[in-house]
Amino acid sequence: MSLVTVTDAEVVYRRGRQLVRAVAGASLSVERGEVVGLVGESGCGKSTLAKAVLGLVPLESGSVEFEGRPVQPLGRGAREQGLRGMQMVFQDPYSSLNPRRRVGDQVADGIELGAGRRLDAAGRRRRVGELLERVGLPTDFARRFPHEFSGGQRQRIAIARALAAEPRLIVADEAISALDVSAQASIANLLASLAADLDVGLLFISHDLGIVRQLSDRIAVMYLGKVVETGPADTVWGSPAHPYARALIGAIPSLEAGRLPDDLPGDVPDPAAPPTGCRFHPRCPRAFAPCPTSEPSLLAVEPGHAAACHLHTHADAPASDTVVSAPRGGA
Amino acid sequence: MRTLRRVLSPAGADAGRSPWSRPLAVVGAVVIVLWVLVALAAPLLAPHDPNAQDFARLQPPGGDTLLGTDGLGRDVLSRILYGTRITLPLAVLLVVLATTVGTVLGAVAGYFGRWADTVVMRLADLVFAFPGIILAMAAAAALGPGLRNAVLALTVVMWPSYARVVRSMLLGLREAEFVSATRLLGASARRTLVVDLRPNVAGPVLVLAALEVGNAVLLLSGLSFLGLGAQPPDAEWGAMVSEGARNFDAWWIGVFPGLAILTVVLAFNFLGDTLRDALDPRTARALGGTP
Amino acid sequence: MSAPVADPVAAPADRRETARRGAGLGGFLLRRGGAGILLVLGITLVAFVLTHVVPGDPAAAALGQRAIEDPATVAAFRAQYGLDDPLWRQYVTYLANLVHGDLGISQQTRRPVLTDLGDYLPPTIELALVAIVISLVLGVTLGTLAALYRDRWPDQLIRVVSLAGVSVPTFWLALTASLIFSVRLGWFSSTGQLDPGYPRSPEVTGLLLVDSLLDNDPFTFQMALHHILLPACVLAAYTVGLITRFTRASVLEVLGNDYVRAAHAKGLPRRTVILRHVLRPALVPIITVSGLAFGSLLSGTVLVESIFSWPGLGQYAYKSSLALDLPAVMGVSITVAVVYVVINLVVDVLYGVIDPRIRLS
Amino acid sequence: NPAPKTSTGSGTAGAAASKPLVVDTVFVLKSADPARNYEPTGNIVARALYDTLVTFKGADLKTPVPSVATSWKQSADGLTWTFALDKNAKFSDGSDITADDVVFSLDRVQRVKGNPSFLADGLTVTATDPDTVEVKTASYDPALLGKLASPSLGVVNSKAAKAAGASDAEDAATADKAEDAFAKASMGSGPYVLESFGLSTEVVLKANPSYWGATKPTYQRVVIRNVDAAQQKNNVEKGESSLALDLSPDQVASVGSGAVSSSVPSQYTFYLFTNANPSVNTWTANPDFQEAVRRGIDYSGLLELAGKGSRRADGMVPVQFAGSLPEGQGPTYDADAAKAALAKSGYDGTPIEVSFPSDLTQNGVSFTDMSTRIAADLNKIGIKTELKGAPVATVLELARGGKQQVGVWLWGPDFPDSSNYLAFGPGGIVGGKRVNWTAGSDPQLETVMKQAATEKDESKRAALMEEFQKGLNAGPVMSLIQPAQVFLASKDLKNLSYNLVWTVNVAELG
Amino acid sequence: MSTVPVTGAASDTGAEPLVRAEGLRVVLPGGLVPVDGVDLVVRPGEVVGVAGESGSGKTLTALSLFGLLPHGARTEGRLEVGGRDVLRMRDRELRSLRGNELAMVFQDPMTSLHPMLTVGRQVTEHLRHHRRVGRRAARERAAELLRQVRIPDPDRTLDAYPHQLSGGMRQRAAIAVALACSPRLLVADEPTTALDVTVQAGILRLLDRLRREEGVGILLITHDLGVMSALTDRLAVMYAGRVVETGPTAELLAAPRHPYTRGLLDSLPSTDHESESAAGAEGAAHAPGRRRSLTAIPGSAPRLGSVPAGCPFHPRCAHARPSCAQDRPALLPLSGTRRELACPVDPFAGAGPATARGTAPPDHDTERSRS
Ligand SMILES: Nc1ncnc2c1ncn2[C@@H]1O[C@H](COP(=O)(O)OP(=O)(O)OP(=O)(O)O)[C@@H](O)[C@H]1O
Ligand SMILES: Nc1ncnc2c1ncn2[C@@H]1O[C@H](COP(=O)(O)OP(=O)(O)OP(=O)(O)O)[C@@H](O)[C@H]1O
Ligand SMILES: [Mg+2]
Ligand SMILES: [Mg+2]
Ligand code: NI
Repeated sequence: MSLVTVTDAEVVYRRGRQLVRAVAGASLSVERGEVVGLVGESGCGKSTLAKAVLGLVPLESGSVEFEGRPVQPLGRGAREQGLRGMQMVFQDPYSSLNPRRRVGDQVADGIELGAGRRLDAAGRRRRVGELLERVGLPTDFARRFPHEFSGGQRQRIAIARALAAEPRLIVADEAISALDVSAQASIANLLASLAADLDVGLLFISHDLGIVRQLSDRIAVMYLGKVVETGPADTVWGSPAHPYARALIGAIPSLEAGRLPDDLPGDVPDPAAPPTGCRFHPRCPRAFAPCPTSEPSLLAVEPGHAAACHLHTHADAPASDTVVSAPRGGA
Repeated sequence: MRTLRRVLSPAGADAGRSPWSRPLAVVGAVVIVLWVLVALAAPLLAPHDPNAQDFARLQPPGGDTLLGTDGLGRDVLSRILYGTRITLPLAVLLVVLATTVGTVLGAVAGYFGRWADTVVMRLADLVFAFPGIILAMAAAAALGPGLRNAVLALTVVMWPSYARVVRSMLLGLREAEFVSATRLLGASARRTLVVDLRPNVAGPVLVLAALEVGNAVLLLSGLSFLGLGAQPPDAEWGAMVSEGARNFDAWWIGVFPGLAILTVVLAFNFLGDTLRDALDPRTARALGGTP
Repeated sequence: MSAPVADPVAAPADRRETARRGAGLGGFLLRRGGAGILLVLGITLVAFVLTHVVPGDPAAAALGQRAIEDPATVAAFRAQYGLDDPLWRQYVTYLANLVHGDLGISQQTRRPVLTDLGDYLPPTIELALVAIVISLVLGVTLGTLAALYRDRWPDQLIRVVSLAGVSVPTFWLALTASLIFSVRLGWFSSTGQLDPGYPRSPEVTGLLLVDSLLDNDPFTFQMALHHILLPACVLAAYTVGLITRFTRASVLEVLGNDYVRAAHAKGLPRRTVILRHVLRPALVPIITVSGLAFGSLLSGTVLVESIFSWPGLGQYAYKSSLALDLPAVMGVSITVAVVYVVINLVVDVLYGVIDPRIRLS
Repeated sequence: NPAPKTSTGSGTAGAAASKPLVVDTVFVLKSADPARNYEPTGNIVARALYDTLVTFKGADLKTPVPSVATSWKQSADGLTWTFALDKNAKFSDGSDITADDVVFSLDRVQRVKGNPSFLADGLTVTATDPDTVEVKTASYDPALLGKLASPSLGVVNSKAAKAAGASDAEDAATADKAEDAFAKASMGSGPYVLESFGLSTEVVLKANPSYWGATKPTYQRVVIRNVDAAQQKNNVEKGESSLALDLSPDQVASVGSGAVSSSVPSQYTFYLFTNANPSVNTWTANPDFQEAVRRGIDYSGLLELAGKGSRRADGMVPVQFAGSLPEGQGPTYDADAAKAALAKSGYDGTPIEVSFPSDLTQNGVSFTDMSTRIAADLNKIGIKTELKGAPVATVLELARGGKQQVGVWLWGPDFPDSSNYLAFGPGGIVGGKRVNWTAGSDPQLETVMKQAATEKDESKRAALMEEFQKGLNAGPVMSLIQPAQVFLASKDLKNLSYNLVWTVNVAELG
Repeated sequence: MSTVPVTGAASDTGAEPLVRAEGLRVVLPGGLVPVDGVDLVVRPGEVVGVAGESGSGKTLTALSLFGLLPHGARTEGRLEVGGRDVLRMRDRELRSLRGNELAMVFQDPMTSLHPMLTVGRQVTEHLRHHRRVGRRAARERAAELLRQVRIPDPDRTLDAYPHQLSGGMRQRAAIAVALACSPRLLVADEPTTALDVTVQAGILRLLDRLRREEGVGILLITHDLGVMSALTDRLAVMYAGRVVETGPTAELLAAPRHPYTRGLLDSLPSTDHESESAAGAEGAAHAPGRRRSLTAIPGSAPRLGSVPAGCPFHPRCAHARPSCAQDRPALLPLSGTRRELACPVDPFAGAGPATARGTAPPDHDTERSRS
């Protein structure tokens, strides 16, 4: 049994009279100790999917199960204890900590509420200290306020708070994208090592495929509310099965001097009015007959590697040797 | 003072300069302190009994009565000094009441949203759209006239502004990631509101309330001016201005108490405006700089 | 009484939200109309209950000392105003009449409340309009100057002036201004709208300044201006301060935006940048406060009108509420509510005019 | 360059001769319809627009003089009056005044149930011929002529009025629709006709070009305008207005050179009562306590407040009327006597509520000041007070319910006759209802009242009224002062006199 | 301050520099110095990059070229644009320079375009001001510009408001605004940071074409070294308001000499497909522990106002010596190269490329910049 399983989840926002299907039937799973990277362009529904996993937004259809129990949307009351094993690290280290409460108190919330441990003041202080050290901060930071810290330090504190709840799953939504390059590396490392050491599942969301690939065991690529490809990190990176994943990888500027990244024309369409058929077809360089009309489903290309693309299911797909070869071939 | 500074500083720490480095704030604070001292020491400072009708009527300023006497032969200066004991505490009381009611309702509206929000905000609209004078009048008539009832009436008039501020603050805070974070940790909505959000709202609301004392003085003295507030023989400033407005020849009866109101309100506004600058992240951000 | 001003900074976002939610102008107006009707209903209910729980008797105020002791006269009076019906029935009757545009008869003036309002509202609106124009012109100019000279002496000076504006008790200012400018210096008249016995221009809008211009009568216009200036300035003191402060904050905030920097980077003249790129977005919160300020001006007239013998709604409201003149009180309340709704509507429309993002398609 | 409107002969640039008479007053005005008007400002207007059967000249209220009626006589039983109408009398539209017009006018006043209706209550008016009117009263009414002089009973052009929707039928209270019409054009025979009527701004009158009376008014135009009391002085001093009616004696303590002030006692009596019902308050119902109050008020201090021209009201009846108590006969201030009386009453220091109408100022004397001073006086002799001011509508309701412990009020005469003041006796509309001085509680005084109401001989009646007031002065009703009516007029205004009923007759001014 | 030949002096093009900054300092009202001695040269057709972490002073450096520093801030040193001294210019002169010879593209197209004015207006207003062209001509030029930056349907876009465009289109529009008066120098402050990578690629291609086809000189500011290597000819790396290392991009990235530059490169995830493909080919999915970790620079960048004395990087530097804490290192040319370095220790002198980095590619950038 997976730690968390998302099956055909659908999340709909209301924007005036328009319905925005921000997540339009996405499936995903995360195992204990596994790092799953979720990538995709801005607005494709990554955050929404993350929120759906945690029950921060209600599902329109589909299901999310955590350790076998269905995730209830977070309502007025307190979250049931079993679900407190899911924690989140947010994008903005400035707004994810309460500016008016001491760092230690906020971490202590995690101990008391999240893990449900009733400790005396000294015990709590000790535990907070441990947690801060675990994320690489001195113990005496507990008495300070968030504004005294840099972005990276804040993110560590947020991680400490999440850890305090003794989670089995951590969802990190763009947890490093607001940070400096060098801080990014250290926070990413911290998250990945925690996942390994504590046997925690990590859903790592980022638009930076480079980092995701480096950290994750598996990658899921999202486009316009759907997961279009999932597979082992290096497989997806090395031989992307979906033209979108390919384009995404190709667009990353490399450190090889003078090489301009590949251009993918067009923008992500408005999720309120998605294209028919395959959602990617208007931008797809390899679109063919069935793409505008029929929506491909996520099917295994090889064991553990699945893609939602007609190219793999239709015999009459235009042949291309580049599908499984190096993505930069066309540059 | 320490707490005030703390309240003001954290979030936008690097933005605002300390309000105490601004001369206006200092002037305001000094004037307020002076008036508070006057209120405390009125019996010592006042040269005469404020209600004794001992003097010749309508004496112009000078002589034994520094600021002249009113239509009943009372010493205007003494009445102004004693007036602090009516105006200041009641203004504070009014602000406290309005803030409490407004904050609670605003918090409920902002945090719970939906029908609670609708109900509270419609009520606020109602008050905004309702002529305050009629409300005050009705309260004065229903509860019996008097400043205490005027305070109650004005509470009804004033709470919506706080409710709106608190609501809009909470609308933002509710979506803040740190709230989601504690909710995920298992905090109930009530705990979130009380433990997490209270300190965030309390600071700005306290400051806002502090600045509103000036406004409260204006409202209260306005009601008294209309005859719906202070009861004789109380030496209330607005009521004194109202008496002065009857006879332009005896200008001193109304002009001096009006100046007293002006200085008190101005002092609160001097202080408040500077505090607001230090507080309001929008202004603070604007202070960040451009050509 | 200057009604407390709500947090105008928070408001635009709310409005944007509401405006966006709307689907088209029709739906928007419909929703606004519905909300307005609800508001008016609420107002009538509150006014109704308030004026009834008050332990006075309107007959006592409306009838003379002798007539009040004459049972026949009192009975006729009570019958005429339906005061003997049960409360709920009085309310239902009132609402039924209201639907037909009948606001009842004032017990004080014995005229239809609608007629009274037709007489008293225009002078007040005129006063408030002149005041708001003064406030906007002065406030926006001073506020912009203050923002541009941030922390230098013009800013400090303007700050003191604007704070003085919001701190000065209107009723006292009315008294002092009248004492100085009218009694001592004789520069302004502080009695009524025109010189005694001077005929009003033919009524078109009810606003003397406008009507006299429509009548092509600059002399009357000049006279009306001479009479309105002092009370309008007194009334405007508070709003000038308010608008100055908001303009300053708003302009400062806009100045911090990248697009202003971008405009400077394009080499546009300073004036163009300020007028075109800065003031326009800065106007959004200013419009909100001005809307609210207009409301507070209307209630401020209660304090000012009697000193200047201005025949407006403020005096009418004051007198009718003292006299527990129920139909008049209800009429005033409804009028103020309608003005409130209209102002909000105007403010919303202005948002659309200024900000294409909010513009209704 | 624009020229001011000249058609109306007004504006800022009028020649001195055509300058209108501008009267500044705080409007107490509800209607242009005489049958519905009963307020001071309305009386000024109605006096100028509508002639009555009889009237008064100048300040005098004791001798009625002919107006529409040239002569009248009283029947032996005193119940029937016959008036012979002036044959020359004409309405402003040129038509003759007939007896039918008079009958219509008086019937209408009675039946529209307006504020002045009580003036015509119980009258049966008939036209015996086109120039004779007969008025029957239900009971003997010594005040009839005075009442008939009230501008509310002015003679209305019945044809024009009926055309405008007026009715004198029994159901006139609902059937009469002419009130608006009266605000558009006057339908009377007075020295002036209505030019414009603004309920809260100004009333403009212009001289009736075909006025039938002997003396034509001097001013071609009269503007009566609503001006805040504080501003009136300034307006007269600057020459913007000719006459101010609402100044306080304080304001005219010094006046500029262009203006003259005069003050005389007004028609109003300020009084105080202590509730005679022990269940409302045991102390105020206690005669010794009442005595303490009566002797404890420093009347000279109140007079000082009311200023020059005001007068101690020894009894309730104002000095202008026959039957007013001669000076010095009222109760006097004596702190020691008051303290003794208070001690005798056993007063225990419970605060006594002193109610007053807080929004009322009469002749520049505010009830707030007056009550504050009284409270201070009472405090001096040892009575604790609590001042309770409230708007008239509220506080009057309490008073009429007899719930005020101590009330400070004023009374203005409804018609120029002392019989008005019988209301203050036990069981009267004031004495009974407000003071809870119930009928039967002072039989001796009540006998005097009955006699005074029916006595036909004027001097005997006056004596009875004096006796009545002496009785009052021993009871719970205490007359305080008569404030001063102050006039501030421009120097060139002549023939100014104060009439209790209509304040000033603008047609008399020269 | 450096007295040796300024940055880029070694550039072999003889063209007159568009910008020349020497010892540029920005002093804020509080006395803080966010930009402390920056030397820069940009020539026509050349793309010069300024890299550095957040707060290192990149934006302020760019803004100082325009005289658009924050309220109360002061500029010191020498700063010439088109041979004229900007620091001594009057406001009028400066304004005639801005938008005309010198144009700027900001980081966030959401905020740098005026939300209440149409795109057309924003493209044409300074054109009409500087060039005194008529309304119609300006509009035609604007449409042409939009076409040039590859905006589909230029005519409709001219009448659109920024919020009606997507992020990529908005940035293209912003570039069109910058190009309206055919400036000779374009300053682009993180022009792609706010955009998705797929959109970024398009913008980078657009900038590249501009430089090649129009000969526009570009000062490109970004913290993304990948973007730098794609586009720039020369690169300056800033740390805490100072330039710590400069040189031709390819050379510099291939063999960084300053410990900070090297740390920066090491902390980046590898994007090099081939070097990883062997590992990837093993193909065993779900194998925890297979993850690679990144190498981070210890500590965090100093805050303005608490910049350490001496070499600002020394507290985080593994190679620091005691002298690093005292003496402020000058930016000195490295002999035999076209590079300059502000590190007296120079621990990587002669060392190979940074970890996980392939060998330095052949020096083909000059070839491209001449094409
Ligand atoms: N509260 C909301 N109401 C309406 N629409 C929303 C809401 N939140 C998100 N959306 C829309 O849903 C879509 C997906 O948003 P989401 O935030 O999940 O994207 P994302 O992949 O996280 O993007 P980013 O990389 O920018 O964070 C977007 O089109 C967004 O506009
Ligand atoms: N208006 C200002 N007032 C005070 N300090 C400022 C101002 N603008 C910038 N700074 C400070 O100057 C330093 C350099 O800022 P700058 O914006 O140039 O950095 P940057 O390298 O562009 O960073 P980023 O990558 O975040 O854009 C920072 O520490 C910043 O806090
Ligand atoms: Mg997101
Ligand atoms: Mg920057
Ligand atoms: Ni007010």
